[in-house]
Amino acid sequence: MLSIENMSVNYGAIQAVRDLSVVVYEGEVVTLIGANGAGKTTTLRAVSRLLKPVAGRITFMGRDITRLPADEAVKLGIAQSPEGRQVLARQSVQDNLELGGYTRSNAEVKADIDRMYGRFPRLGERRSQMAGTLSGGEQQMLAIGRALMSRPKLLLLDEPSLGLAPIIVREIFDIIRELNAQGVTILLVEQNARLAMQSSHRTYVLDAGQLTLQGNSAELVSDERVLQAYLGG
Amino acid sequence: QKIENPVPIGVAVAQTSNTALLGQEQVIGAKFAEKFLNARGGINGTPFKLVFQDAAGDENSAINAFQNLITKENVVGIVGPTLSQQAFAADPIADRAKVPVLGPSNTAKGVPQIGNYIARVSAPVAVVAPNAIRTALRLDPKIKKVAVLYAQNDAFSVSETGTFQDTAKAQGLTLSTVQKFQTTDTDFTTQVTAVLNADVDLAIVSGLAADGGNLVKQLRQLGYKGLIIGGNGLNTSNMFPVCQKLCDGVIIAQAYSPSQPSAANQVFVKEYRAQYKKDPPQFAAQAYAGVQVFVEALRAVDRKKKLNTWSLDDLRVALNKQILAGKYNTPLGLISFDKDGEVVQKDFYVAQIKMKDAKTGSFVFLK
Amino acid sequence: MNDFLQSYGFLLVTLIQAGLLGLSLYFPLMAGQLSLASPGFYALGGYVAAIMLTNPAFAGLRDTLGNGIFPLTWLAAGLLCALAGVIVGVPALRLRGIYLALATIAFIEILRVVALNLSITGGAIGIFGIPQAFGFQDRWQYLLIFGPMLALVLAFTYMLQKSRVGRAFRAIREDELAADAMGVPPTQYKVLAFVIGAVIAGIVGSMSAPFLNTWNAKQGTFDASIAILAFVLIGGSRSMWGPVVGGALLTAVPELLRFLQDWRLVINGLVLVVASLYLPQGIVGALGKLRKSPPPARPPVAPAPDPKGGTL
Amino acid sequence: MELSSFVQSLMNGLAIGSVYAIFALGYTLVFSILGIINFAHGAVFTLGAYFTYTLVVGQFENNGLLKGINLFPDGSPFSGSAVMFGLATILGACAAGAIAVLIERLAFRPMRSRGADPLLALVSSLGVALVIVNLIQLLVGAEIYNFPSDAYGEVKPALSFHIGEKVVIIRTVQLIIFAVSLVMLAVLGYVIGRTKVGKALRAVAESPSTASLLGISVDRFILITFFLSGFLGGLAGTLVGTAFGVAGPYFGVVYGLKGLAVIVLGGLGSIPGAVAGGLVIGLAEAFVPAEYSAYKDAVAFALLFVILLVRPQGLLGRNLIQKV
Amino acid sequence: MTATLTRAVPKTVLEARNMTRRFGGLIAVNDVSFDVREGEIFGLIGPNGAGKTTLFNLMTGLTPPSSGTLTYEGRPVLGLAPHKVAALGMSRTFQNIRLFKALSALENVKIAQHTRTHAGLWRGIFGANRAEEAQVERRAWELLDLVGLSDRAGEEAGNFSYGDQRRLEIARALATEPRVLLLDEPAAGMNTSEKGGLTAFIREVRDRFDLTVMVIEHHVPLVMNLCDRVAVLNFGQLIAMGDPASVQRDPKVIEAYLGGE
Ligand SMILES: Nc1ncnc2c1ncn2[C@@H]1O[C@H](COP(=O)(O)OP(=O)(O)OP(=O)(O)O)[C@@H](O)[C@H]1O
Ligand SMILES: Nc1ncnc2c1ncn2[C@@H]1O[C@H](COP(=O)(O)OP(=O)(O)OP(=O)(O)O)[C@@H](O)[C@H]1O
Ligand SMILES: [Mg+2]
Ligand SMILES: [Mg+2]
Repeated sequence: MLSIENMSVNYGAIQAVRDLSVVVYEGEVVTLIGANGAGKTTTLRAVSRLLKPVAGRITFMGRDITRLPADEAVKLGIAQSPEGRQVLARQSVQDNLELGGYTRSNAEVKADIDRMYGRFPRLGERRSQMAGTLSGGEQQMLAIGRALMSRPKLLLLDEPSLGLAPIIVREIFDIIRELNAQGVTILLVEQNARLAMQSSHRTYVLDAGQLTLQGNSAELVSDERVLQAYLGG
Repeated sequence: QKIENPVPIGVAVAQTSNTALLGQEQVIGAKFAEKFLNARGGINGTPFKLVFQDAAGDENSAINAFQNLITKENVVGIVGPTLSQQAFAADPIADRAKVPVLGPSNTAKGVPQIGNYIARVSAPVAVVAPNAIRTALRLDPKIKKVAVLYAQNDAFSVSETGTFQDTAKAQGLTLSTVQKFQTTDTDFTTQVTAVLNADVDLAIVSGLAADGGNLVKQLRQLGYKGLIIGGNGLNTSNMFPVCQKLCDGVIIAQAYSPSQPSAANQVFVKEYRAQYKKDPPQFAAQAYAGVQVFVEALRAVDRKKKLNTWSLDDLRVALNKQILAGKYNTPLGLISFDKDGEVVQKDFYVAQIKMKDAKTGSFVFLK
Repeated sequence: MNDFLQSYGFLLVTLIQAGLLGLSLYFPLMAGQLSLASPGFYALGGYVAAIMLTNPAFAGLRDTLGNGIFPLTWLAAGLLCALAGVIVGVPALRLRGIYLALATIAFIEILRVVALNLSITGGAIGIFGIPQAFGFQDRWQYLLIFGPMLALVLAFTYMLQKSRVGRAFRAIREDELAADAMGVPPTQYKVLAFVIGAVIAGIVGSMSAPFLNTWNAKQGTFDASIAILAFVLIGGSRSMWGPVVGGALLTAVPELLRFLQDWRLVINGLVLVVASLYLPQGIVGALGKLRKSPPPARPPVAPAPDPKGGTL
Repeated sequence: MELSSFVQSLMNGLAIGSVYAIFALGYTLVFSILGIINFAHGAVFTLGAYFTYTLVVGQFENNGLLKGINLFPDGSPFSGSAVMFGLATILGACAAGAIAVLIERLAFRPMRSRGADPLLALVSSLGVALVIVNLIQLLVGAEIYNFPSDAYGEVKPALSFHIGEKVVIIRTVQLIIFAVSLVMLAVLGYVIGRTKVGKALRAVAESPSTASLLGISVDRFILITFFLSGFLGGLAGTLVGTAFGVAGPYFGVVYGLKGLAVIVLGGLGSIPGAVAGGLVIGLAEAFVPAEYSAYKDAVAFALLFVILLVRPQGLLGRNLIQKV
Repeated sequence: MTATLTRAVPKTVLEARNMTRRFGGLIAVNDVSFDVREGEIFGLIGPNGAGKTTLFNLMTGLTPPSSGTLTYEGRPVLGLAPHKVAALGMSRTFQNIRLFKALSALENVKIAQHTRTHAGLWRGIFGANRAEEAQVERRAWELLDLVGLSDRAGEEAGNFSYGDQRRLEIARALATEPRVLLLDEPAAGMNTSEKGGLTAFIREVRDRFDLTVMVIEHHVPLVMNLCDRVAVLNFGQLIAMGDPASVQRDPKVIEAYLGGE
């Protein structure tokens, strides 16, 4: 469904991702792990078209999207829950969610929002509060909820569990499994590598902008190198 | 340093900025003089050329323009700048360099006193304004109550209104209301209402073309029936498009009138009309006069000793002396200068506006 | 040389003057405050000098002091602007961004209208016939006071930026709240930066009044505010050289373009547009990019790195 | 204060205030989407008036490169009837809108893509203003141009009535200005306050990158906003121009500055704020007693200063409590 | 745990009494009282939106309280401006990282030494502050060493990856020379191995600088490992407090926060 071929991304003179190739098949959950600064976020931002790669090619459902503007990518069915949440601080929770469904019709969106409040009752209680005044975790829920609002075919999640209470983390991973069961393809970046690998089909390991390992999640979980570096021995 | 041929005379007036409304008329007048006087033999056979430097509306630009004219363009003298405030800043530089300056439109007190090399062809307000009130009283002896309105951010209007108010009081009139406005104002309903409610027979307006014109228009539109006197700032056909038909009947105090009967003026007016299809405005006439004074003084100097034998520095000094000594028959009428460089102008004029249609009108000489 | 000074002396002084005004706006900006008040203080300083140098009330003082009156006008302008800076700054600096900018513009406009209406300021005509500083014969001689003033202000700025106070300014510019939480009192430093800018602008004004020979209400206007802001931004707002370079350049451009005659100001406008498009970090910022600054060096007596360090 | 002068001041204040409002709306729209002040807005205001003038009269006077030109030798088709004049006004405003779009393309967009200091937009738009103003002067001179007195057809120039002894007079243009402003405000208020478009606009304003992540086409929104802003500016220019004449290339400068005061007073980026700000300043100016009219210009700014001290976010601006 | 046990009866550094903060109708922090003892590592957990960050904001002066008191070594803290609190000796990191993004890492750490240095305007201008500056510089490098960022000292803080920014925040907080350090989710964005390292690091810092530490954290194993005592907030109220093991078993905590199995 998504294929990244030999992609490099730079920030000015700094090369954050080098010659990276990643494939995500339809219906898959794929995890990207790596140390701080490995280039995971950079990769996701390139796929959602917020960053321009300097080399390589990104194709989505057979279509070359390397030069597509970000808003077009959303219309093709790519949604991202970004690092740092990026909620629209000066808009209410409700408005943030409605904007998440910007590409869809109003009626559908209304129904989905109610469902979202069912999932995250916390957001329902806060629906008219400005998103900028939410607690960190509440914002994280909102960011994820907002990404879901566009009913994406490919969902990009950047550290979705960040700042969430254990009970909510569990909820998030339930959602991931559920969505996947409904056929949504997911590319997941997660520091909680064990949990992520348990809920994904395949895993790529990044280090300093380059691919070091890849394989079935189930196998990599017990890989010596992964255990050592990411799972705390 | 030798004198260039054609002889360069500097013109530093506002070609840009919001002072350009005045400056562009001065440019026209000066260019007119250049063409006209050169066609009549220039300086005893030697042509002269005008060198323009934009003095914009601020002091720095005026100084830079002067500086350029004096040191780079080697002009024999300068006509400029447009505003009195600029004159206070720039004239001392010319004075120090011993370059004669003729102010074409600097009317504030103290300008000719800046130095020996500074003179002006623009009469100060105090001598122009009183005539208008006297004429109004002649037209309508029953006038008792007067409203005075002036643009308080315009140096010229502020000093003019002082003269108007003093004259009115001296003539035994009552100042029923004094209203201030800004040259940038467009809506004068407040002032007009005050005038209407004061029930006056005469309204005296000191302002510039746009604001003055609007004020006249709104006075009339809102039902003011009495006489209106416009100060010297309104002595321009630029006002016609603003108040259009409603300009009709406004009495204007003039330092220059197209109807001035001298031959010098009538030729000027005729040629100006031929080219622009309207009467020359005061600013054009004054700039013309400035250039003319330079040219005539140069002729006199040349007669004493051929221009191409002078050094520039000496010529400037001699020219200045000659300017102050001479008498000039300009479109403004006969003018000369006192020892400070203040203009001594024989005639001042009062005119009444007559509108032919919405766009064209004329200043009809009242004497 | 003398010819050159005769022709370009005035312009040179105005370039320095522009640079100094740029610096006066740069100070509040250093602490993250978009203040456009500089022309107001410049005008105020100019009026102080113009009044002290022409008003009959000061005749006695002028006679006693001789040329000493000029430094006194600088001092008086500096002090008065400092005071005005505190009075305006303390309430205004609670505002942020464009709100602050507009509040300072309000200050300028109020000042302008008041100057236009007072008799001591000469109303609409202003004050004229201001005596030349130290009996200078030519305008280029003002290089002798504006030059040292620029050097002084630059030295001051340089030292300040390196110091603890300079760091506090930068912290507030980056994130006022975080600075506060890290122990930097924002209000105090914002007012300090604002007042420093006010004093510089005021002194420049007091030096400029004799230089221009006349002073009036057109000297400190909204247009000037934006022009000065342009000096800083086109020059580069993150280095003290930016305002100086920007001020000098943007003041020189319309003069250099005089040969274009009527097109001069059109092209001047285009220069501003193109410069903002192609020099997003300003001229000095662009130059700085060319010359990569070396990574900061450790102080010479480096303590032995903690063996347990870097294990995180 | 007497009732008659109160009513008179009220009328004047509402009329001038609504011009301020409609002009300031153009500022506020651009601010609300890009977070920048477009200093060229005053110049666009001027342009709008010149465009309409060109359509209605088609002749220029003695100065500038276009002097002596006559577009309509047989008389302009836009002159002489109120309907045709209205059409000219709309066309003029559209042309101003197109110029605003051009300004965005040439002077703002390249800057955005280079990640420049947003303050630089002030400088760039100042440059644009300089270019426009001086081009106008170059082309048609600095003189005052005026619409023919029959621009509105046979509509009477003023209505007057008495309260007691005293007259109260309302100029027809004042009424027209007021009415047009109300209509524009209602339309904009609805679109931005009540529709999805408004929400998207606010999202773009807050974070263009986040907005694009939600599928909002940032560029298109910016384009529309600039067109609207130019349209409103140009419309205000024509309205003021018909009422008071087109007073040269610097015509819009005063409005440029007043407009800034208006939007900041009302609260940056707030549509009702621009309206409230315009009316407050218009009324405050109208109620300055005649003997203090010298201080009229200071009144707007003094008011601004004081109100900001009490409400740092402006009258109707929203105060964002920062969460840390 | 080991470190504190060896100390003699630890004195109380912080005393919070009935601290309350309302936002409109919402009570974000509701009548919270607790003591923190010198040298301990005190954990604060609770569901999202329970009021943990708000409590930190109250303690550091960033949010004014609705009511209640807090004393630090007997001196009242609430109502002081943030920089005054920092000067007293309490410093924090931010949940939503708030570094001086456009400044270098080194500058970030130097700035935070503000309250511990004194050179005013004139001493700075005349260069009479050399000794102090040298000291500031030295300490800044030491702190960067401590968090392992000294080889990137000159880089802009905003360009660091998320995890590295968190480290720099800790260094910056330490630069104010606090006696009490408040960490808001220091492990967010770190992977499991790094979280392990963090436990050791916080302890080490505590010992080396003689600190009292309060930590907000959602990563339960880390909290349980690191903290001497843990308090649990839910809907603004303190629902449990005690040693980690007992808190972890508390059914109220399980229901509200940990989630039942
Ligand atoms: N805006 C930027 N400018 C310059 N360099 C950047 C920028 N953003 C990221 N980098 C650098 O690019 C590299 C990759 O960063 P990225 O954010 O992709 O890492 P990551 O794998 O997501 O790390 P983390 O787990 O900490 O979020 C890092 O070295 C980082 O310092
Ligand atoms: N300025 C504010 N206005 C309104 N509500 C606020 C404001 N600040 C915080 N809140 C609310 O107060 C509650 C407590 O927020 P706080 O940030 O303290 O939670 P938290 O315990 O730190 O949560 P998390 O673990 O998600 O960071 C939240 O529900 C939040 O929405
Ligand atoms: Mg003289
Ligand atoms: Mg929190």
